[in-house]
Amino acid sequence: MGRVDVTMEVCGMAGDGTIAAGGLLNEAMSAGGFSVLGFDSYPAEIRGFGRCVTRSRVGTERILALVDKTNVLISLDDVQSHSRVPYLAWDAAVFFDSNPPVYVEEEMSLAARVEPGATLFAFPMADLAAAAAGTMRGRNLTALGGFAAAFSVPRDLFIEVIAKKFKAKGSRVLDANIKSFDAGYAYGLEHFSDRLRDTLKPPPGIKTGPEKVMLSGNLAIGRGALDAGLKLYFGYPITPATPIMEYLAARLPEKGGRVVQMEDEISSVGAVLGGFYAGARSMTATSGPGFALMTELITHGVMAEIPAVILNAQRGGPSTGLPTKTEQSDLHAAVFGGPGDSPRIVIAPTDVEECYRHTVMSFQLAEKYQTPVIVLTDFYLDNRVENLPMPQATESEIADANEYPDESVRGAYKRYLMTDSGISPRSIPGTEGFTFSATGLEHVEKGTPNYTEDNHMSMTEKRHRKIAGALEDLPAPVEYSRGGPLDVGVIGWGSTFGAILEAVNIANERGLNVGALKITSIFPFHGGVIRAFMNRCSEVLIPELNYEGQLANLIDHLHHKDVVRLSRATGVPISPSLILKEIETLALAGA
Amino acid sequence: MAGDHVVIIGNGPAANEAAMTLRERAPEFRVTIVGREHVRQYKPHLLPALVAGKITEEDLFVRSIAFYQHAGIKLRLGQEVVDVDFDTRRIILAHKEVLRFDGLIIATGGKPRIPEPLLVFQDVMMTLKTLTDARSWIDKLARVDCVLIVGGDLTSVAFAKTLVSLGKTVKFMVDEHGFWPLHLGDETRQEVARRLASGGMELVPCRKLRGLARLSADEIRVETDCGRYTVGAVGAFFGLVPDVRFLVRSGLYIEKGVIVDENLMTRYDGVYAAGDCAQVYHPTLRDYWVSIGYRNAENLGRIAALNLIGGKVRAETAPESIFHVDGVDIPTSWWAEI
Amino acid sequence: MKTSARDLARKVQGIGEAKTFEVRSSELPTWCPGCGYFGIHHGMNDCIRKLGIPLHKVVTVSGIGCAGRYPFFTKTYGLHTVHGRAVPVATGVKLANPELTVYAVGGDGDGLAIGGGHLPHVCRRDVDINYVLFDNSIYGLTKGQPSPSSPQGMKSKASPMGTTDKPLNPTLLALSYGASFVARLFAGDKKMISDVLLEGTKHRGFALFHIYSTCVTFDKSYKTWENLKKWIHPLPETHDPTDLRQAFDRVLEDDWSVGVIFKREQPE
Amino acid sequence: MRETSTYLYQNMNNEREAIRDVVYSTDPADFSYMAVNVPCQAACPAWTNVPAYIRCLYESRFDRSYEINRIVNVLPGVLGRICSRPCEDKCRHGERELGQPVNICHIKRAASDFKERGHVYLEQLFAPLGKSVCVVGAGPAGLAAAHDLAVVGFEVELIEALDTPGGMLSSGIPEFRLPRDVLKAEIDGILRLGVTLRTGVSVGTDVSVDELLTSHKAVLLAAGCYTARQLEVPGEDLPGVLSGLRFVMDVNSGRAPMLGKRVLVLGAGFTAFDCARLALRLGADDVAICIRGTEEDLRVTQDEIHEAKREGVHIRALMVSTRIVGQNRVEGIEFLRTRLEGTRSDGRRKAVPVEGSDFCVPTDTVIVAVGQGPEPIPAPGEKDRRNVLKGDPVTFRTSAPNLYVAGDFMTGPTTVIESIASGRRAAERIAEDLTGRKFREWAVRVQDTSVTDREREWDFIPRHEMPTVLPAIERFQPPQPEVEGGYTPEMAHEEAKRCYLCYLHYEIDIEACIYCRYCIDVAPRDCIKLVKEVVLDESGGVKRLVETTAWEEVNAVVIDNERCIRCGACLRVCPVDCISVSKMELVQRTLEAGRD
Repeated sequence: MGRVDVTMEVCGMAGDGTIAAGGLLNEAMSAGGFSVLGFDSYPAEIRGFGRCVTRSRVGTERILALVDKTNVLISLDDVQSHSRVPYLAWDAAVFFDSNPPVYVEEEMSLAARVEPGATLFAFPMADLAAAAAGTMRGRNLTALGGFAAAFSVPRDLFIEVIAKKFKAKGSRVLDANIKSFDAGYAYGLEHFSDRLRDTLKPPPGIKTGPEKVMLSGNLAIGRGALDAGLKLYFGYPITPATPIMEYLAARLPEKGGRVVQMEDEISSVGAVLGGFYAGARSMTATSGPGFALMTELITHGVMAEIPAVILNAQRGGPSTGLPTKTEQSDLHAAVFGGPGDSPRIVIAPTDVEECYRHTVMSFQLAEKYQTPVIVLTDFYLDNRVENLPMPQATESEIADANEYPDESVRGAYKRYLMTDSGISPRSIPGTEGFTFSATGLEHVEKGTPNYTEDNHMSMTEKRHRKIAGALEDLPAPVEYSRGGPLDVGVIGWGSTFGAILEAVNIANERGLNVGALKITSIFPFHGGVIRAFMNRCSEVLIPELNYEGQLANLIDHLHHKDVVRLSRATGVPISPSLILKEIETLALAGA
Repeated sequence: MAGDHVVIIGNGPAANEAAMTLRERAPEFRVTIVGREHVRQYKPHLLPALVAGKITEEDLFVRSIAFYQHAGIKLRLGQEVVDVDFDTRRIILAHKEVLRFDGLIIATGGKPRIPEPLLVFQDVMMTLKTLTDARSWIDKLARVDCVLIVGGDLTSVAFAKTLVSLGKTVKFMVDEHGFWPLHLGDETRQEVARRLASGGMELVPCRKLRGLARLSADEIRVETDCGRYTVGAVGAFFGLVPDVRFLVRSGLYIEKGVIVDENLMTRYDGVYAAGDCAQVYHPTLRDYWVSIGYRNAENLGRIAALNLIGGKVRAETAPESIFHVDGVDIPTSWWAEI
Repeated sequence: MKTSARDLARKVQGIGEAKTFEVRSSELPTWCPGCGYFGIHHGMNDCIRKLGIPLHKVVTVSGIGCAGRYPFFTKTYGLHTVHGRAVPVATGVKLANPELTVYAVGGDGDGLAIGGGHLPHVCRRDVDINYVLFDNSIYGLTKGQPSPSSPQGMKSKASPMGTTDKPLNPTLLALSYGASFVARLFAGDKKMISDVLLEGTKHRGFALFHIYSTCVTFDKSYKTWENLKKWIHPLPETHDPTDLRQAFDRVLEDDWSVGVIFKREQPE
Repeated sequence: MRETSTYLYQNMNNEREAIRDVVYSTDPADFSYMAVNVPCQAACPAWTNVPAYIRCLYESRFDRSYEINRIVNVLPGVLGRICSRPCEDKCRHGERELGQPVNICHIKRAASDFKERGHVYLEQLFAPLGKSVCVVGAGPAGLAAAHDLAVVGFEVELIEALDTPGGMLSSGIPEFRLPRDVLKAEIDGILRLGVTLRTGVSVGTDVSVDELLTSHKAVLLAAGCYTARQLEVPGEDLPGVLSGLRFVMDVNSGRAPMLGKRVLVLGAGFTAFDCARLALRLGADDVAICIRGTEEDLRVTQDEIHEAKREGVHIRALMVSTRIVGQNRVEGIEFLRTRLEGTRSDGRRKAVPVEGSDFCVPTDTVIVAVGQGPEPIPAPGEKDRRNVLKGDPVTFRTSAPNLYVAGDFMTGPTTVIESIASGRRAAERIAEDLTGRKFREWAVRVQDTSVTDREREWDFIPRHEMPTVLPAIERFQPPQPEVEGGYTPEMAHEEAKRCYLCYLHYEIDIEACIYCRYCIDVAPRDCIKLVKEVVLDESGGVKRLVETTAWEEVNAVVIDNERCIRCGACLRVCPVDCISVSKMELVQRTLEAGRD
């Protein structure tokens, strides 16, 4: 029994416990030894309104991206699940409540919409929960119980996960939840024996057991900051970045750090600059609207050459936009935002592992190049969960990278000393003989204000030279192809790259000659490497989740002809099948 | 028939034949089949062969799912009708859905009959009517060697032979309700008994089943009016009774099955019943009878569909299908309560 | 049976005929079932109806957060602006057309955290807008972080060891900023909201309505319905809202009294 | 008219507790509310306060539960066994998606079984009136009337033609369904009020109605129905053809006739089933009940059909007898097949013979149980064409002064509970006619409470089936035990939990409601509605709630009492406590202070 590759979905209305159920499902599958990729999409509203969908793809091999087809749909609210039916695989399994509060007409019935190939598992979830635990609140767990029985998933996989999640809530809640789950499981064992499914049976030899850990993008970022010796976190609640603050609030104090919920984003990034200026690794995380408020202080960091780490979890924009939907539309703002020639470092991870790596790396980059470092993630990355071995950071990756002034200049210290690399040794307040004033005004080497033409020109060159020099420490683009000339070269960044790689792999399996190039250093970027790759491709395709094609705008001049843009502003991740279709049309047109 | 939505309750031969006929003759109608089982139509009389391992489950099925989709027939599997309101012409499904219909064909077929006195032993006995039953037999036969067959109806003889071919010891008890619904004269009963014995089965002489007690998962103690046995499994084969419990008190005339006139129409116009669940008055028998058998069901399904779209076809009631037990002809197609 | 079937039918018909809910839009409020904001929603609608001015002469400016959704649920003009900026934006609207009756609406996060800087200036300017501050002491839309009016020690996912900052008291702030009309109300008492809001709207100059409410989904310990109903009590009859010093004394020693706290005398 | 007063109430630990501001209402709107919202009580001919007695049993107050029954039904132990249970067909818990009805009757029996050994009957006796009334017939109707007349102060003389009182209860119903000791105890509960019982006296022969009219202020004829209706088919007088009621009475009095191996019973009521089940007990081998319609047309409870089949009785449908054949004794019955065709005026389905469908069924014995009719008693007053006294259904008067009729004697065969109700109402009219005073009055008692009394998970407790003697064969060995074993106290307690307590009334105060829909969010079904308008019926009760999905049209959030299963979830979550619960019971109020 070879590959396991199953996509499961829980769909309900906000407040039905959809996200919680999806989370438990992912944890249980991970504990069962599968590779897991999960992603929740939910409405801005909190309860009693709007559709929540948690999608999880589970398999024996590493999961790169979510696919269109759904093999299992667990509906906690049939009206909300209507829109999910078109995505069902022909032989999908559909779980829904057989005793909803009201009778439903044919047009509004889920069972009427499902194609005959699918198998229905209708059972009284709310009644079973109410009978077992006195309230129907636990019906989402009853639904999981029914699913576990139908797919012969060992009961204690779920019980352990439920215990872990609800332990903190006290035994009454934990006990009610286990009873609710068991009510569904028992019902399933008794009533679903005539239509059991074996698509989730782990093939022999698969390593079961939890040496893998479930991490979301946000948790990986928080963990990276912790491992990198973060001292101060200043933040303000904003979807989807808030979970980072909440993760650190529980763990930073134990390591001698502090988390402060500031009054807004301006005060947050101000405090980060103050923190780094005074020698403490500081960080803030926000999303589009908050990032816009931070722009002025970011350019102040560029001018005053003060390190800072700012994570921007992009969401549907502009303005308040789509707070709970995903988008990659802040690239322009991150690279070019703010007044004046203000170069800064912008990096963008493409999966949960890189969320950790880039967060760790951002502190050294900020210290070494004395500049704000912006890490660009997005909702589909922050809320995505993957199971992977817990990432670690080596000593050298977290060592202090600041260049301190030499003893020889004590008493005659020039903060903004002109150097070839553009990096001027920086002293930390409290060190005798090295006092200086940082300033947002243009300044001479000593730091005192000066607006003469030559000085502004040479200081601007210094600042640009410094950032350009960072290229050697920034992660180079990574190519995935058989090498040599390619029919189509697909370039991508951020959360969309998983889908690109899945599409390229399938295209190659279908006999096309296609390659993918992953770009993680957005600014400064490795122009030479990208140009070389482009020249080997007869067509270059850049899929990204923004309307203007913001990465394309940055690098299309490197290609001798126009790049093909697949620019989507839908709020939902680009699916591998859409990219594949584009690749095939380009490849065939080219041939 | 006003409106265009025809709903067919049931997914057997009668139901599907009716659906195909409607598709050919009345393309403008919307046809929906609502079947309780989770699988598409299959031939129940091949189940013994499945249990014997001679065929696979795929061989049972009659049509592919895609066939229905191309034919534009909405097939709804795994959904059970729990009530029908004939005044407002609405069907209530088990998962609390209301389905409106303009035309209705009831073709739910028969379900295994357990005589009332034996109902208390129901969960100890196994029947063989659906694919699920067959799967549980296959599972059970992997663990037991000796099977008691009680009753004796159409399938029991074929099934008993299958068991013998699988090397199982088979005890056959022609219960007081034996060969129901037929009333066997004594000499025909002897003749049949003799034939069964020669087929490798041990004929148990008793007539009344007193008690069934489950000793363990695969061991049952049987008490009859003439002795006590221990067997691995007990098969109940008392014939089929129309599967129309959900229609009782719905306004339809129901005795054993749904009572229809010679055009298979019930008391409500636009509402027909066909196959093993329908009961029609038989002038020569002077009683209401239920036709048994796959081809009869198909035939009646077609007739019901034709009449629904305005036809006036009489369901002829010549009892031509005969049931052969090793050369003994037993007219099966009429119904005589003993 | 407190109300007989006849009374029930009569009351329901009365509500329909009196167009009690004429101000309400056709959008079903997206607040969680049981949210205190429904009470405020009713009180405000009732007040606007009693004002008797055409709905197109009323503008509701709102910030970001659960309270920010308010404009979608009334038939007046609405402006759902960015986080914390409802008051300055409302100032622009009012100065552009003084005939408009302008309400600024926002939560405790929107008004006291990111928007905290604007309160002193709208008080100083005494802009004739009515600022309704929905105070449930939590960030609801981002799922349960403490807000500037959360009590010290409040535990949440963002403050597992309990908040360390001292809470702000918007009523006291408004008094100290010299607001010319300050009232404190309770979301569960829609009648008092309607009456006091009406009085405040008629008051020429800036009016602050600090309304205690509850978040049924994320606040299970502090401002729950049970607690609010226990703690909140009307201002004593003896309270003279025109006496600023008495207003200060009242607010300094008693957090939970509701009614018109202070109202500067105005020439008729 | 609504009037507030205090009500003395026996609380949990049996002390007297006074509860103020209890409202008694005789407003038609409240009566129409009760008819719709407590369907079990409305369906019971005697208007038994079902939720109240089930709640008392839940609290293990068996005596109180028994007494609540006894207020309106003087034979609770008897009815707990043989009632036709019209209440259970209407039980809200039996609605399609809610599961099975509550076993109301079995709980009534449990109350009777588990009341204290020396249980003292509670009676609110009135001062003696110094007038005497004669009741003819000690069946259910006569017994009920005699009890009520005695309670309000009349001297009552009860005359019974047979040698033991009970009418059909003692002569017509077999012991395996109704043990005689239970019947005797409850009849004694009536006689102890000073009712003088004279048995073996047949009115019309041993004493005349006119004599009784002179010696008593009024005479009530409640002699029931003992003349068996004939099949009116040729051969009915052949030996081996027995009359159903006569057969059962003979068996009950120890003079069981000999039966053949094969028995055919004609009839669709309880008597037919009693005959069939008795035939099996007397050794018959093959017993079948033949009916014109189908099983749906049988006028017995589902339990009765199930038990009869379990004992081996066959039911053969759609056949009507035309002739009984046989040389010198019955050898078979000729039948015609029937076809169902519409419904008769009385709502029963019509079965018409099919031409040329005659067939013969051989048999050894035929028992005809196609119903009984009242035996004409020579008495003054207008008679109907069957020479039976005509009685006014409301006043129970005949055309002769001071002569009244009640029960099956007046209406023809009905159920036992209907007879008891008829006897009670007759006694009430007689008392009013003779004294010009009303002693009791039906009213709706409304009492505010804050208690929801129920847990949501109780709604999923499966229905407890009555334990019966199994296997069925053991029922035939003498001494034929009572088939139904009765609930254990624990089973009764669990079954009582299943009752929704529909006398609880939930409502939302519109003025305080903030339309936050929290109640709708937790509601288990569509019982709380967004309403545009409330339509009233003529009595002033709620007829229909006009719902709306357009938010701006919503005028009020209203609890639809008809859909409400009284689970209390809304009350527990309402943020502004605007949901109130009150107990609304249909009770009989005594209008004058009675003696304890």
